[in-house]
Amino acid sequence: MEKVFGKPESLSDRPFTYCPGCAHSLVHRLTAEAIDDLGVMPRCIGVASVGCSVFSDLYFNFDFIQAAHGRAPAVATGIKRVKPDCVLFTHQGDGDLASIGTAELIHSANRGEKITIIFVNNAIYGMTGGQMAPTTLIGMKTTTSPLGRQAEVQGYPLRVCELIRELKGVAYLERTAVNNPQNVLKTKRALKKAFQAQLDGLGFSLVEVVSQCPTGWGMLPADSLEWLEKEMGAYFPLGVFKDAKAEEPQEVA
Amino acid sequence: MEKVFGKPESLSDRPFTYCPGCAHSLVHRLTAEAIDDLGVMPRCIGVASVGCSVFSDLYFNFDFIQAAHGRAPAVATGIKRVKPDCVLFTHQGDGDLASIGTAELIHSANRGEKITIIFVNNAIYGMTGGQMAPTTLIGMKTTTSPLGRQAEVQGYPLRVCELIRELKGVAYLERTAVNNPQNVLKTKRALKKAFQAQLDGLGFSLVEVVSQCPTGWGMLPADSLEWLEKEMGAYFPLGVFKDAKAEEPQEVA
Amino acid sequence: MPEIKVDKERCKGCEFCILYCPKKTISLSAGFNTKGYHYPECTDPESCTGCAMCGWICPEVAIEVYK
Amino acid sequence: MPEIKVDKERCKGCEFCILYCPKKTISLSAGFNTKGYHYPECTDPESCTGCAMCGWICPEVAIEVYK
Amino acid sequence: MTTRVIMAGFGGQGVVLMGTLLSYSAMVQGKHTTFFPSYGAEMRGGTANCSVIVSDTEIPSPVVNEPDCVIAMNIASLDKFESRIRPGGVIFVNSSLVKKKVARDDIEEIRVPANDIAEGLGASRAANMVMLGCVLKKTGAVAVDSAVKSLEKVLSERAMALLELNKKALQRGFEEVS
Amino acid sequence: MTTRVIMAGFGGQGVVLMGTLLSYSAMVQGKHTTFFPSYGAEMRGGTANCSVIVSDTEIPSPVVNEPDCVIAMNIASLDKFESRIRPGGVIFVNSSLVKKKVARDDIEEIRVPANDIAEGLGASRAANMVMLGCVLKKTGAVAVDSAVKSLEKVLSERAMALLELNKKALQRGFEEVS
Amino acid sequence: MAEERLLMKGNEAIGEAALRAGCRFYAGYPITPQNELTEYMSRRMPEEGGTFIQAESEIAAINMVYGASAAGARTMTSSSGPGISLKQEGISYLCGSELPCFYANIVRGGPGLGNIAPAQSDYFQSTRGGGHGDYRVVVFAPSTVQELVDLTILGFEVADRYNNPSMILGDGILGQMMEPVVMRESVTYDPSGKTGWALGNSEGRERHMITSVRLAPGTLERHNVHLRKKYLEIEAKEVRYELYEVDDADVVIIAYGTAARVAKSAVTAAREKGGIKLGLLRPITLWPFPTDAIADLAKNKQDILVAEMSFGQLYEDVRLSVCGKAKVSLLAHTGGGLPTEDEIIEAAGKCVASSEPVEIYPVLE
Amino acid sequence: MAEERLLMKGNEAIGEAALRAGCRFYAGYPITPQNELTEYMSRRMPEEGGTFIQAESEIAAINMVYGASAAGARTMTSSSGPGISLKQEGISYLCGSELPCFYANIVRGGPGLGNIAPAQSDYFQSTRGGGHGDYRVVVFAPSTVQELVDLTILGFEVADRYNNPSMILGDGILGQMMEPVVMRESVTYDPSGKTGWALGNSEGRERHMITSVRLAPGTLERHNVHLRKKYLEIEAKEVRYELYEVDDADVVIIAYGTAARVAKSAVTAAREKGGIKLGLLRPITLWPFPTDAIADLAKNKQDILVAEMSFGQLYEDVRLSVCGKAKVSLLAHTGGGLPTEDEIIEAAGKCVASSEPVEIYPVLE
Ligand SMILES: Cc1ncc(C[n+]2csc(CCOP(=O)(O)OP(=O)(O)O)c2C)c(N)n1
Ligand SMILES: Cc1ncc(C[n+]2csc(CCOP(=O)(O)OP(=O)(O)O)c2C)c(N)n1
Ligand code: SF4
Ligand code: SF4
Ligand code: SF4
Ligand code: SF4
Ligand code: SF4
Ligand code: SF4
Ligand SMILES: [Mg+2]
Ligand SMILES: [Mg+2]
Repeated sequence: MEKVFGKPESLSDRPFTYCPGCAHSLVHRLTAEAIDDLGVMPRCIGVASVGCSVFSDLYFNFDFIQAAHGRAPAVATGIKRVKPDCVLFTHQGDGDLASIGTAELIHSANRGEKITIIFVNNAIYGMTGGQMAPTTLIGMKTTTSPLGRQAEVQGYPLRVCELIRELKGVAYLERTAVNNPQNVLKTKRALKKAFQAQLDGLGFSLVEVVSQCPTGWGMLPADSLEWLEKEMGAYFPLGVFKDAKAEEPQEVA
Repeated sequence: MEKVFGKPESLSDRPFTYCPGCAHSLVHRLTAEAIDDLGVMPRCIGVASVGCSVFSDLYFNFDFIQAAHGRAPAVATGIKRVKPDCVLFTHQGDGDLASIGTAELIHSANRGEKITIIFVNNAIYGMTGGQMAPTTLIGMKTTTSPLGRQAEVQGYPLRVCELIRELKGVAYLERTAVNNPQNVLKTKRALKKAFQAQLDGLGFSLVEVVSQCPTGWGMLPADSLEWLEKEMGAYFPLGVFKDAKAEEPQEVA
Repeated sequence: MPEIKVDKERCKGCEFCILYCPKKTISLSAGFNTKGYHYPECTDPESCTGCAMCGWICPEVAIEVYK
Repeated sequence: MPEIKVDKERCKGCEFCILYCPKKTISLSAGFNTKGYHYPECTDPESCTGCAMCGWICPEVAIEVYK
Repeated sequence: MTTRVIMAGFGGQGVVLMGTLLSYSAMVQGKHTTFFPSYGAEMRGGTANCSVIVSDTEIPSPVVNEPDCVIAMNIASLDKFESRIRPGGVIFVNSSLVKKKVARDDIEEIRVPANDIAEGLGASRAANMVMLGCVLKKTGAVAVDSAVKSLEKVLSERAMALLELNKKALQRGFEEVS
Repeated sequence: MTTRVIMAGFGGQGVVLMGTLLSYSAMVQGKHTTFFPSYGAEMRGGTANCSVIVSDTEIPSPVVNEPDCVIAMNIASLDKFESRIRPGGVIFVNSSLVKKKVARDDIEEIRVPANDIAEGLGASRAANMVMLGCVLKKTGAVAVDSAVKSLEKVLSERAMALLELNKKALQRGFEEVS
Repeated sequence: MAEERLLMKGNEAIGEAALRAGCRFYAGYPITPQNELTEYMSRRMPEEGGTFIQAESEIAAINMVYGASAAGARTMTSSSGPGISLKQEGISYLCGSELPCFYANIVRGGPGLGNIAPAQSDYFQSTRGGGHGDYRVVVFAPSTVQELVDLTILGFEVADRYNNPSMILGDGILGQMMEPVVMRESVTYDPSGKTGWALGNSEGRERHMITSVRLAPGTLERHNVHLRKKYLEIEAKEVRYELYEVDDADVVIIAYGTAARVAKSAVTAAREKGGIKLGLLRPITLWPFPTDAIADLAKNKQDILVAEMSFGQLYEDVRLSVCGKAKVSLLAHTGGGLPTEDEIIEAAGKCVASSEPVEIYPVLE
Repeated sequence: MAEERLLMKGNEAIGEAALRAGCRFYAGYPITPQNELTEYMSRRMPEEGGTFIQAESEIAAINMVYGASAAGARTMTSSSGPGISLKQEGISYLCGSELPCFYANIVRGGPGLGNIAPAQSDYFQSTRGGGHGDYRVVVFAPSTVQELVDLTILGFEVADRYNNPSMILGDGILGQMMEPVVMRESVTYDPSGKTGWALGNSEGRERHMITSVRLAPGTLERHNVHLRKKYLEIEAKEVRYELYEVDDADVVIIAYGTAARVAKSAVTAAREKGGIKLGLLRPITLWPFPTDAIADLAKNKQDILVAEMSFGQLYEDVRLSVCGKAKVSLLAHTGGGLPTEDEIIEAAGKCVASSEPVEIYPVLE
C-alpha cells in the first residue's frame, strides 16, 4: 500500500502546541507542502513573529529566526538582502502584521522585497488572550471590545489585501481560508504561487489565510469553521487580488 | 480703498523661516484662511510634526502642540478624544506621514478619527538635508539616492491618497497643489471641505498638497513650480479621492 | 483497500476529519489519549475511499492515508 | 485704482508673484532687503487690476492687495 | 495557621476557579489570603496551576515553594508537583484521569474520582468543585458554607447557569472524604 | 602658532567651503587642523558659521570660544561674533553688504568689498574666496598657493565648473590687503 | 464601599484605582502579563464616560497619551518590557514637554522577547530614563495589591504636581495575583490647575504651545536646568520606603516589590529559627531613591544584602548610597527567577561570614 | 593609501571605517547630526557590493540589521537620540539573541525633540541598556575623527568576538567636524566564524534557530547567566582609557569625547599658567568602565572632577568606582551646552578649595 497522504518532509516531527482546531498548524503544514513541492527546502528560511505562532521555528526542518512583534518583514528584508538565494517567508498574525507591524508591511511591500508573507488572519489576538485585532469584525465581542466592535469607536476591520493591492512592489496577493478541504487545497496552491513569484524575482508576495481561532472566539472547533464561513467570509472575500504573471489583474471570487 | 487680500486672522505676524518659494508657508496661509472662513479659530488646535514645519506653531493664533516624528495622528487622536469640540489638524511632511508615521496614518484613518491631516508632499526630506522620501519620484537624485531612485532597489513612490481611499473611516480625501494661483484656490477649498467633514462628524479627512521644495530639489523657486507641474503632476494626479458627502465617489481629475 | 492511520497522541479531538469525511466512515472513540482528548476511529473501513479529505483538514497532521 | 503693498522685509525674492501676475505689472527691484533678497515693485501701477493673483501665490504673505 | 495550596490541571479543568473560590472564601471569613496563577506560556495546550495561601496572619510572600497541599487534576500535575510537597503534606489526585500512584511515602495521598463523581452529578466540568470540596473537608482552610456562598461572587456571567450544579459538587466533594 | 577662525554668513554665501578650504590647505602643509560647522537649526534661512583651527601642535579642543579672527560675510554675523574676538584680534567685514562699522576699539577691522570684487571677476558667488584670500594674506595661517592647489580637492563636482573663477578670486583677495 | 474588602487581581486593581484617581483616558496595547489591566479599562472606561483606545502599537499609545495629557486629562498607559522599550521616545517627549501622565510596567523576563515570568530587570530603564536626554520619571515600586491601588492614586497626584510622568514598576506576580484590597474613594479630579497650559479653546486668552524642541542657543540648557531643579525638589520631597525589623538587624536586606515580600518572609523565618537577625529596608520609590535612609544603615555599620530579580541594578543605587561606608552584598536572580527565603537566609549568612562583599547568582553557581 | 592623511568629517569617517571593517549592510533613517553617515553609506555601499537601505523608520532599520546580522553579515545602523530610543526594543532583541552588530549614536540635546547641538546625555541609555532586560552593549567613546575610525573597526571586531552589539557614543561636534585622519587598510572579513549559527542553506547540517524567547522554566535565567559571564569577560578584557598628565596632578578630570578635548586644553592651559596641576583620565570605553584605573586615582587621594555634557550620568560611574575613597566633584552642562576651558579650571579650583565634593551646573548658577 502506498502512502497517499502524510506529513510533508519540510515539517519536523514535533507535535503542535496550538489549541484544538487552530488554523496555524494547518497553515504550517501547507507551507511545508508547498516548499516540498517546489523542492527548495534547504534554501528556505522562515521568520516567526510574535503571536500564538511564536514557536513556528519548532515545526520546520530548515533555518528559522524569531522576530520582534510586527517587525518580521523588516527582519526578512535584512536576511534576503544578505542572502538573495534563500527562499524566505514570514508567518504572522493579524495583530502582528496589521496593527503594530503596519509600517513594515506597507514598506516592504512597496519596496517589492522578494519575500513571502503568510498572514494568518483570525480576527483576534490569540496569544495574549482574545483581544480585539485590527481585523475583528463589527459587533464581535473580544476581551477589549466587551460590547462588540463598534465602527464609530474602534473603526472598521482592516482588509489587508484590498489595502496593499495598490502598491506596485506587490507581485502576488491572494486571500484564502482553511475551513474545508477545498480551501485547504487552494491555500496550498496560493502558497506555491507566492513562493514562485519570489523565486522568479517578481517582488513581494502575500497570502492571507482567513483562519479559525476556536479559543479566541470561544467556540468549539467545528462551530468556528461555520462562523468563519458565514461571518468572516462575508467581510473578507477570498480570491486572487494580484498576480504579476497574469495578463490582467484577476477579479476577486 | 478696501483691502481685498492680506494676511488671514488665524495667522500670526511672525515671518516664516522657510526657504524662498517653499510650499509650507503657502499651506499655512491657506489653512488659516479656511479656518477664518469657517469661523472656528478659537476652537482650533494644531499639531506640528517633525520636518521643516516643526515650528508651525509659531505661525498661528490658536493652541498648538508639537508631536514626535510620524506620530502626529496619534497625538491628534488623544487630543480630539478628550476635547471633541475642538477643530483639530496636523501638518505633516511626506517623511513624517508616509514613512515613519505609516502605521499611525493608516490606523487613525481606519478608526475614522475626526481629525484633518494636512499632508505636504514635497517628495523629499527637507529638514534633514534632502534625503529620499517615500514619495521621491523614480530617477530623482537625493542625498540618499545618489544614483536616482530605482524602483528595483528603493521601491516605488508611495501614493497616500490611493492607498487610504479604501479605508472606510475616511470621509474626505483630496490631492491638490500650490504651484499656481488656481491650485492655491483649490487647495483652500479642499481644506475647507476637509474641516467641514470634521465639523460634521463624518470621520477622518486628509488633504495632500503636492509641494515644491526648491532647496531640497536644488532648483530656483520658479523652476521648482515647473518641475512640480511636469514631473510630480504626472505621478500624483490631483483631484478628490473621496467625499462622504457626495453621492458617488468622485473621479480623479 | 484504502486505509487511514491516526496518530492518536497527536490528535486533539477537533472533529474536523469527521466533519469532512465524505463517506462518514470515522467517528470519535470513547477512549482518551494521555492529553485527555477523544480521537477518531474508522468505524466503517470498507467505505473509506482513501480520498484523504480527513488528512487534508486535520490541523495536527495526525492522519496518514494509504491506498 | 487697485494697488498692491509689498512688505519687503517679509519678501524672499522667489518671483512667484511676478510669474503669475496676469498683467505683468511687477518686477524685482534692484535693491536688497536686510536679508539680502530683491523684492518686487509695481512697475506699471496703471495696469494692476487688483486681481490678487500675486497675493494668492506669495509664500510669505508679503503682499496686500487694495481695490 | 497558614495553608499553602497548589492546584494544577489542564487548561479547561477549572483550576483557576478553584483557587479563586478558595481565596475568596478565605477573605469572606476574615482571613488573609493570596492567589497567584501560573500564567504560563502565553501559549496553548499546557497545564495551568495556581498557588493559594490562606492564613490567620499577614502573608509576606505569595510564592508557594513547599506546598502543604497539592491538587493534581491530571497526570502532568502529579509529575510536576509531587516532589515539592512538604514532608507530611497531602496530595489530592483526580483518580478519574490519573491511574499512577504517588511514589513518596512521607506524604498523604487522597484519591478522588472527581470526574466520575461530577459526571454523576450531571457534568464532568464540575470535577474541580468536587475536588475542592474534599480539600476543604481535609484541610479546614475555610468553611464549606462560605465557599458555597462565595460561589456566585466568583463565577463568570456565562458560568452562572451552572451555579447550582457547582454548589452540589462542592457539597458532594465535602462529603466524599472523612 | 595657532590660529582660531570663525567664518559666518548667510546659508548661500559659501562659508563652509571657505572653512573647508582653509582646513584642507593646512593639512596639506602638514599642520594640525580642525574644522567644525555650526550645523545650526535643522531649519532654513538662518546664518551659517564654522570654526577652523590651524596649528603647529596637536589641537585638543576644536571649539573656538575666543577667535583670533572672524570673517563676517553679512550683518548678522558681525552682530553675533564681534564681541567674542580676543582682544587684539581681527575681524574681516564684507563691506559690500555690511555698512555698519565695528564698535570695539581693541580689535582690528578690515573691510573688504568682497561681493563687489567678486562681481567684478564675473560672479558674486566667489565673494567667499575673495575674502579667504584676504585672510590668508593677513594671518599667514596657510600659504595662498596651497589654498589654490587645494581648491580642486574641496569643490563639489557641480562646482568644479567654477574652479578657475575661484582660483582667481582667491588670488585677487590675497592681493587686496597689504 | 470605602472599607469593603475586594478580592482583586493586581492588574485590575491598578485600573480601578486609576479610574478613582480621575483618569479618563487610557490608551494601550495588549502584552502579557498586564493584559487584565488593558481589558479592565476597555470595560470600565466607557462606564465612567472616559476614553479607552486599543492603539495600533505601544508607540501610538504613548503618543495618544501625549495628546490627551496636553488636552488636560488625567491619562495613563501600561505595558511590559518590550512595549515599554518602544515607548521610550514618547516618555522622553513627555518629560521634555512637561506633561504629566501615569504608566505601569508589569515587568517580564528579558532581554528580547524573553519570557513572561516576573522580573525586575527594567530597573535601570525606569530609574535612569531608558530614552534619550537628561530626564527622570518618578518610579513607584508597590509590593501588595493594596499598594498598587494606593500608589496608583498617588502616582497621578505626583505626576500632576510636577508635570512629569510617574510610573509603577511592578512584576508579573504583582500583576497577576489576587489579594484582598480596600478600594479608595473616588477623588474629584479638578483639571483647573492645568488651564494655564493645557490645549483647548483659546478664546480670550494667550494661546498655548506645547513643545519639547528648543533650538535657540541656550534655551534647551536653561530648560533642562529648570527640569533639574524640579528633580531636586522631587528628590527632597517624594522619597518613600518601609523599614521592617531593622533596628537590631545584623544584616539589612534591601529589596522591593515581590522580592521584598520574599525577603520579609525570610526575616521572620530567620528570627523564628533564632539565626542571624535580619531586617528589611524596602524602597517604595526607586527614583527618587531612599539614599539617606540607606546611608544611615551604613553609618550604623550594618551589613547590607541587596536581593533583586535583576543582575545588579538596584545594587548600584545601594552602593551609590552607601558610598563605601558599609559592606554591600548581592543576591541576584533574573529572567523570571525568584529568590527563595532559604536563599536569602543563606546569603545573609555568607555576608556575615565574609569580610568582603559577596555577589551571589544562585543559578551561576 | 595607507598612510595618506585625509580631511574627513567624523560621520563620513565612521562610514568609511565600517566599510573597511567589512561591513556590507547598512540600514538607517535620516536624523541630524548624523545624516552624513547615512548619506555616505548610500553612496559607498553599492560601490562595495553591499546593501544600503533607507528604512521606513529607525525601528525597521534595527530590525533589518537584526535579520542581516542573523544571516552572517557585518552590519550596522546609526542614529541620534530620538531614533536610538526607538531602537531600544531591537537592541534588547539583538542582545537576547546574541547577534553582533555595530551602531553609532551621534548624540544631540534632549529630552524630546530637544535640539541638534552636541550632548552626552544618552550616557545612561547606552551604558545601562535603555531597553528592557539584563543586557549590556559595548560602548566606545571616541574623541577625535581618527578615533572614530579606529574604534569603528574595533567595534565590529568586538561585536563579533562576543556576539553582542557594540556602539559608538559620539556627539554632534564629533560627527560634524573635519580633521585629518589616516584611513586604515581594509580587513578581509571572514564570516566563517559564523557558520555555526548564521542563517543560510541548511543542506547537510543541523538547522539553525535564532531566537530570544525562552519560555521553558529556568531556560531564560540560565541564558542570562551565560550572558552575564560574557559580560564579566568583557569587563575583564575590553576596558580602554587614556591618561594625560595624571601622575602629579592635584585634580584629575574625568571626561570623554568632546568634553575630554576641552578638558585636555584646560590641563595644558592651567599648567601653562602655573595654576593648579590638572590631569585627565579619558574613558575610551564607557561600558566596560575603567573602574580600576579610577579606583587607583582614588587610592592616591587625588581630587577628581567629572566634566560631562549631561547632568551627572558619567558622575555616577565615577562615584561607583571611587566608592567613597576620594572626593568626586562634578561640572555639568546639558542640552547642547559645552564646558569651556575656563570653567574647568575654575571648577578644579573649587574642588581643591572645598573639603566636600562640589557640584557645578554653570547655567544653574
Ligand atoms: C512589542 C510587543 N507588544 C506586544 C506584545 C504582546 N503580544 C504578543 S502576541 C500579540 C498579538 C498576537 O495576535 P496576532 O498577531 O493576531 O497572533 P495570533 O496569536 O492571533 O495568532 C501581542 C500583542 C509583544 N510580545 N511585544
Ligand atoms: C524619531 C526621529 N527620526 C528622525 C528624525 C529626523 N528628522 C527630522 S525631520 C525628518 C524628515 C523630514 O521630512 P518630511 O517629513 O518630508 O518634512 P519636510 O522637511 O520635507 O517638510 C527627519 C527624518 C527625528 N527628528 N526623529
Ligand atoms: S488561541 Fe487561537 S490562534 Fe492561538 S493557538 Fe489557540 S486557536 Fe490557535
Ligand atoms: S528645505 Fe524645502 S521644505 Fe524645507 S523650508 Fe526649504 S524649501 Fe521648504
Ligand atoms: S480518506 Fe476519505 S473516506 Fe477515508 S476516512 Fe479519510 S475522508 Fe473518509
Ligand atoms: S482532524 Fe485531526 S486532530 Fe481533529 S479529530 Fe481528526 S485526527 Fe484529531
Ligand atoms: S493684483 Fe493682479 S494685476 Fe495687480 S500686481 Fe497683483 S497679480 Fe498683478
Ligand atoms: S511672491 Fe512674495 S516672496 Fe515671492 S517675490 Fe513676490 S513678494 Fe516676494
Ligand atoms: Mg490573530
Ligand atoms: Mg518632505
